[in-house]
Amino acid sequence: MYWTGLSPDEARQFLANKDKSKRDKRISLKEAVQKYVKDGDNLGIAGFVNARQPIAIVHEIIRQGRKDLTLSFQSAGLAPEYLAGAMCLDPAKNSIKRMELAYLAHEAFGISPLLRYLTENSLIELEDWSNYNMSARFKAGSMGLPFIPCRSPMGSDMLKTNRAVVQDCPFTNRPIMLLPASHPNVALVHVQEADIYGNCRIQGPLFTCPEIAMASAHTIVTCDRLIEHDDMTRYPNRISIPYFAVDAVIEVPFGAYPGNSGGLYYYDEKHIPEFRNACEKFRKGDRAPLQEYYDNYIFGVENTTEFINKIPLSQIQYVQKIEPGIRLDAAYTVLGS
Amino acid sequence: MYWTGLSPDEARQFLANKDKSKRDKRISLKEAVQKYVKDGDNLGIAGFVNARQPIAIVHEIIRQGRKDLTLSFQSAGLAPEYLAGAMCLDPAKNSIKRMELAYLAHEAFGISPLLRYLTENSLIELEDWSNYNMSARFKAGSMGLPFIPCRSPMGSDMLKTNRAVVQDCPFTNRPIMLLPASHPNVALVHVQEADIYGNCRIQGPLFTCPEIAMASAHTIVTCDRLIEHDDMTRYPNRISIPYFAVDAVIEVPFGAYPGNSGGLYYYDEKHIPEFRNACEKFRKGDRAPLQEYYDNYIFGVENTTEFINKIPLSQIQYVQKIEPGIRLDAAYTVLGS
Amino acid sequence: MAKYSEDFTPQEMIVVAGSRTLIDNKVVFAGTGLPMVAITLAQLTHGPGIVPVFEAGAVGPELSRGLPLSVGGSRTTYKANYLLGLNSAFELTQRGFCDFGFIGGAEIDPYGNLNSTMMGSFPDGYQKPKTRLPGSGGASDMACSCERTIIIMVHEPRRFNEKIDYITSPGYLDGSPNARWRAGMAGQGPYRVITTKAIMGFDDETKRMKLIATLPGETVKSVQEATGFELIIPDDVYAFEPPTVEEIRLIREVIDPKGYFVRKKIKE
Amino acid sequence: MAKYSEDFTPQEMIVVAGSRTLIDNKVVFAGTGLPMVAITLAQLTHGPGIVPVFEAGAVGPELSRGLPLSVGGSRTTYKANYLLGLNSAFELTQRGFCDFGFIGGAEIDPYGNLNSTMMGSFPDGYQKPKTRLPGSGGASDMACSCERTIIIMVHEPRRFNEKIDYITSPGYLDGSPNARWRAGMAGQGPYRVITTKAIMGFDDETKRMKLIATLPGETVKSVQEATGFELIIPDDVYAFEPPTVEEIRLIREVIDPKGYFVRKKIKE
Repeated sequence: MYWTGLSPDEARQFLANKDKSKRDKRISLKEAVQKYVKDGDNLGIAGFVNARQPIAIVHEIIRQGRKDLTLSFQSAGLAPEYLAGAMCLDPAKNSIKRMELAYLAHEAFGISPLLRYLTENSLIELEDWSNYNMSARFKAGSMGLPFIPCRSPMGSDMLKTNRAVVQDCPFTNRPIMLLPASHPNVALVHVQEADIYGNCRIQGPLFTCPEIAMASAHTIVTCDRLIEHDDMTRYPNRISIPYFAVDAVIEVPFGAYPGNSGGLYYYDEKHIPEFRNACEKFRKGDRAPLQEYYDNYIFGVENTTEFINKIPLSQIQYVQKIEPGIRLDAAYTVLGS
Repeated sequence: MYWTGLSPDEARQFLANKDKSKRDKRISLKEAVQKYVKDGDNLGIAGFVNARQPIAIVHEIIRQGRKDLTLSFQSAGLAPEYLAGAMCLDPAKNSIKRMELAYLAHEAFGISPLLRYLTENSLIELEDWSNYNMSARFKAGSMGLPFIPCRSPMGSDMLKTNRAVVQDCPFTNRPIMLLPASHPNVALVHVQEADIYGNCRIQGPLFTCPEIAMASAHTIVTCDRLIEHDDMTRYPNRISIPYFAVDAVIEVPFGAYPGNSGGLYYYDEKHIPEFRNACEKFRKGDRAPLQEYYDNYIFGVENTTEFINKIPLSQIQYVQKIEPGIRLDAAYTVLGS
Repeated sequence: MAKYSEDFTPQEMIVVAGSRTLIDNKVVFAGTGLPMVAITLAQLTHGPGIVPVFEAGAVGPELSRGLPLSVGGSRTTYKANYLLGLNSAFELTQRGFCDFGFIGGAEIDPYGNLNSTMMGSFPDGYQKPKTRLPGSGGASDMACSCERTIIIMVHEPRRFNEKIDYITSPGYLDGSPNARWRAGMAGQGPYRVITTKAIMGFDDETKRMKLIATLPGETVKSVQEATGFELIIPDDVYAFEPPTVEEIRLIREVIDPKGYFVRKKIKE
Repeated sequence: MAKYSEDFTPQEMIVVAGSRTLIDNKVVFAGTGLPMVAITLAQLTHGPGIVPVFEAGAVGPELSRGLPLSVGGSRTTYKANYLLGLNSAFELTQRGFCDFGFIGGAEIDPYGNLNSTMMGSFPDGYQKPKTRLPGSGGASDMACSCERTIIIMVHEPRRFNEKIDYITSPGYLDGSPNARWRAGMAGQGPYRVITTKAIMGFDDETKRMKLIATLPGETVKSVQEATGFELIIPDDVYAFEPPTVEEIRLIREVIDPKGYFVRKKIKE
């Protein structure tokens, strides 16, 4: 048995020694990535397909360059696609070594061109799981358990190459899967609202964000807006991630753009295909559009503010206008600077 | 291996065949107990010690009389104490056969006199677990898993008499406990707010209420107030128990009295000792005060309204006044009749 | 006005067939794309009480804010009756709360096993597939743990194979008695296969795929010719009732007016 | 005014000793009763950053709405920073988020194993105990999974036994090397035993209880006489600093003015 990221005993030890105090965790995104994301790390990517993907964090990682990464996620789209694109363009600066995944594609927007490119050319190593498997692996990690049982996908070929173990249940004598916990080195999480200590209030589906944050050794959170701590703790039942599971919190409006951040902005149905088409062209041998995309939107900017400034305002207003999600709780005060 | 309540495979089968439609589930408490609570059942008792205990449901069970019950709970106080008192007074009408428990007492109000009486006289069978164990056993049941692993209390004598199994983890080779799921026949749950379909919004600690409701074959919910369905679904992230896990919903104001219902009323520091002292006297050989308590407050009334009417209004107003919990979400409309 | 539509796409036909297969008041775990359209159509016709479940966390929402582009998007959450995350959705399913699940794949075998992971040689070629597909997502979990599954496929011979390259979502495995039970699964397995050409089920005994009905314009022969393995052809195969004018109107005007899913090429 | 109080109860002494043992900015899993008082006292003195965790679900609340009567009551929830249920609280602990846990018991052995389940013969007399106690509650989980535990006890010879009737909350088990690790536990085990007479710790080598400090009015001899097994008595045993006037004022006037916990007989 091998572990990627931390083993359960290492993860416990690491957390036991960690400073869990309630302190202001604001820091720049640049510093957060410098401090917490290392070459060779296992990164837990939060969100679901293209909703609340940690796009701002991933763009910053790409600007700084990180190598030999393992990416762990259930269903993701843009975040691993961006990292894959960076690897395709310059593997000496950014590279993915391995993915532990359930699904990488873009649902209505189409398949992932670069997953095809990287795997069909054997440039990365894969470990396939189901959505429930990856979710439950993060959950086991967040619970401090070395494994968690699961009934699916028993009978699937996934079990022939991944690390799941099938045993007979000692109580029912029927076979059951045991999934090893996942403890990424760093969780990359985007939420709508956080306070300066790192408490997060997620609107809409939680996906696997709390589990990933609590399973990982470190957690970087970007939020569309920072709110007053008192407004956060006024509704303690609505806090999705407690502050002591978070190491760095950065206010990055549109930090999940061009994906969906429930209650704030919908998928950008123009920009996602723009990026995906450049990836598809790369897969088919035309490198230029992808290089141009990165030069323009990632390497050519300092941060997400500059990235968003390159998108026509009307396009941004449109994704805000059509966002149909539950509006955020009325009770908050945006934190002044 | 034996199962109390339903085995995991029976519980799955039962639920697969069950009507999960969204329908008005209002019914009288009398009918709900008649319909769902049978002699010999395993009852999952929600709440925690004397907070949100299903007192109204338990009083109705006692009025109707049920025998050979198994009670499953983590930490409870008044609910099992009331059932124990009924058994002490007339075991031909009400009886407990077995308890699967972590703790039965009343914290600041003292130990459970009738747990001592029943066990020291060997009148019931016990299976001891920890709070986390019982909580995790309900959780395994709610997750559709036959067991769940757990690290505590490894090394304890509890493992010598309960059904936990210790195995070496196939990933770390360290020993770990496996806890069998608990699937009670009926969950007894009190919440602050529900809608007519059974959706529940719990305020304050959830205890293990969602897990017990979702693990059980049937669930009876009493609520301090019914609210409009639209007010419930306006905040879907705050729904703690979904309607399809609930079979019957009954509006019973003060359904957890004399215990605490967060945001509505605090512990009654007069009435709880009044009852507990009667129990203590029974344990020491004086039966009359307990008989009198039951004749007055349980058998002498038809329902919780009549029970509450026997408490001085000033005493009720006081437990409302001193309740310090988070006030309930402002956005609700109490459902008219 | 005629009762039946005379102008519909294969995708619309699948949606209509999927919708009619659903039963009112049942809990249906919705995959992305056509299943969402089919569920909404059923809700607007014979099944107003159908309860949709989305793997990202939303349970029982109203689907009245536009067709979701993703099972994790905001449009799945409006007036939901429960809203946590992936673990809670799959736990509900494992527990037995989901009566039906809608799944798909790139490749299917006679026992309803589906491949949505890779084309190529497995296990030796796993790290260098001929074609890499998106992966399981939640389909394999739904295949195992929903009480019954409804499979949606494009009907082409290369997708219907006696042996598939990789079992992502288990059906009846090798078709042996109680194969699913013995493997440890919770649900009963595939119920219907709905394609662009036919409605199929599975033989009670052998668990092999059998033809139930041919879709408009198809015959038993044309369906068999489009299938890469031999179908069981019972005597009572019937012609499926074509989409009604009203069903097509609902799909085009109410449910998917932008044609996100029903006018696109079906995705693998 | 004198620095030290000259009038305090044994319960108040325990609270002060417990408070002083806590370290600022650490996460402390709070048992019912005296531990809650000790945590609040520490927050009001040297440890404003201490984060209390309650097993019923509340994490990091402000304890400013009156002393909780229960770890599940409403007074534990005010401005909490996380608020789910028992599973989440114990999972946090198992994961390693809780630095200290405060537990108690009716009976303790030299290795810090505690009994809060039953007096009598075990296992044969399990279903007919001599005295039945309330049961584990969350104490055994805290004993296993908090990084360190602080034990609070009434100091009487009958409660300190070489062999206890039932191990509810494991300490160092039989004291053999790595006994806790080999048993599968996550936390490091007992750190201090705070009683009405002394502060004790555990020998690094043998894991047996050793005296660290005597409380006001006690001597090494009086402590040993009140202990039903032999304590390790190092050379550097010291007299614990008595409660200050300010500590006692805070307990009586601010934290527990009704005397729920500090003026009552200590519960088993």
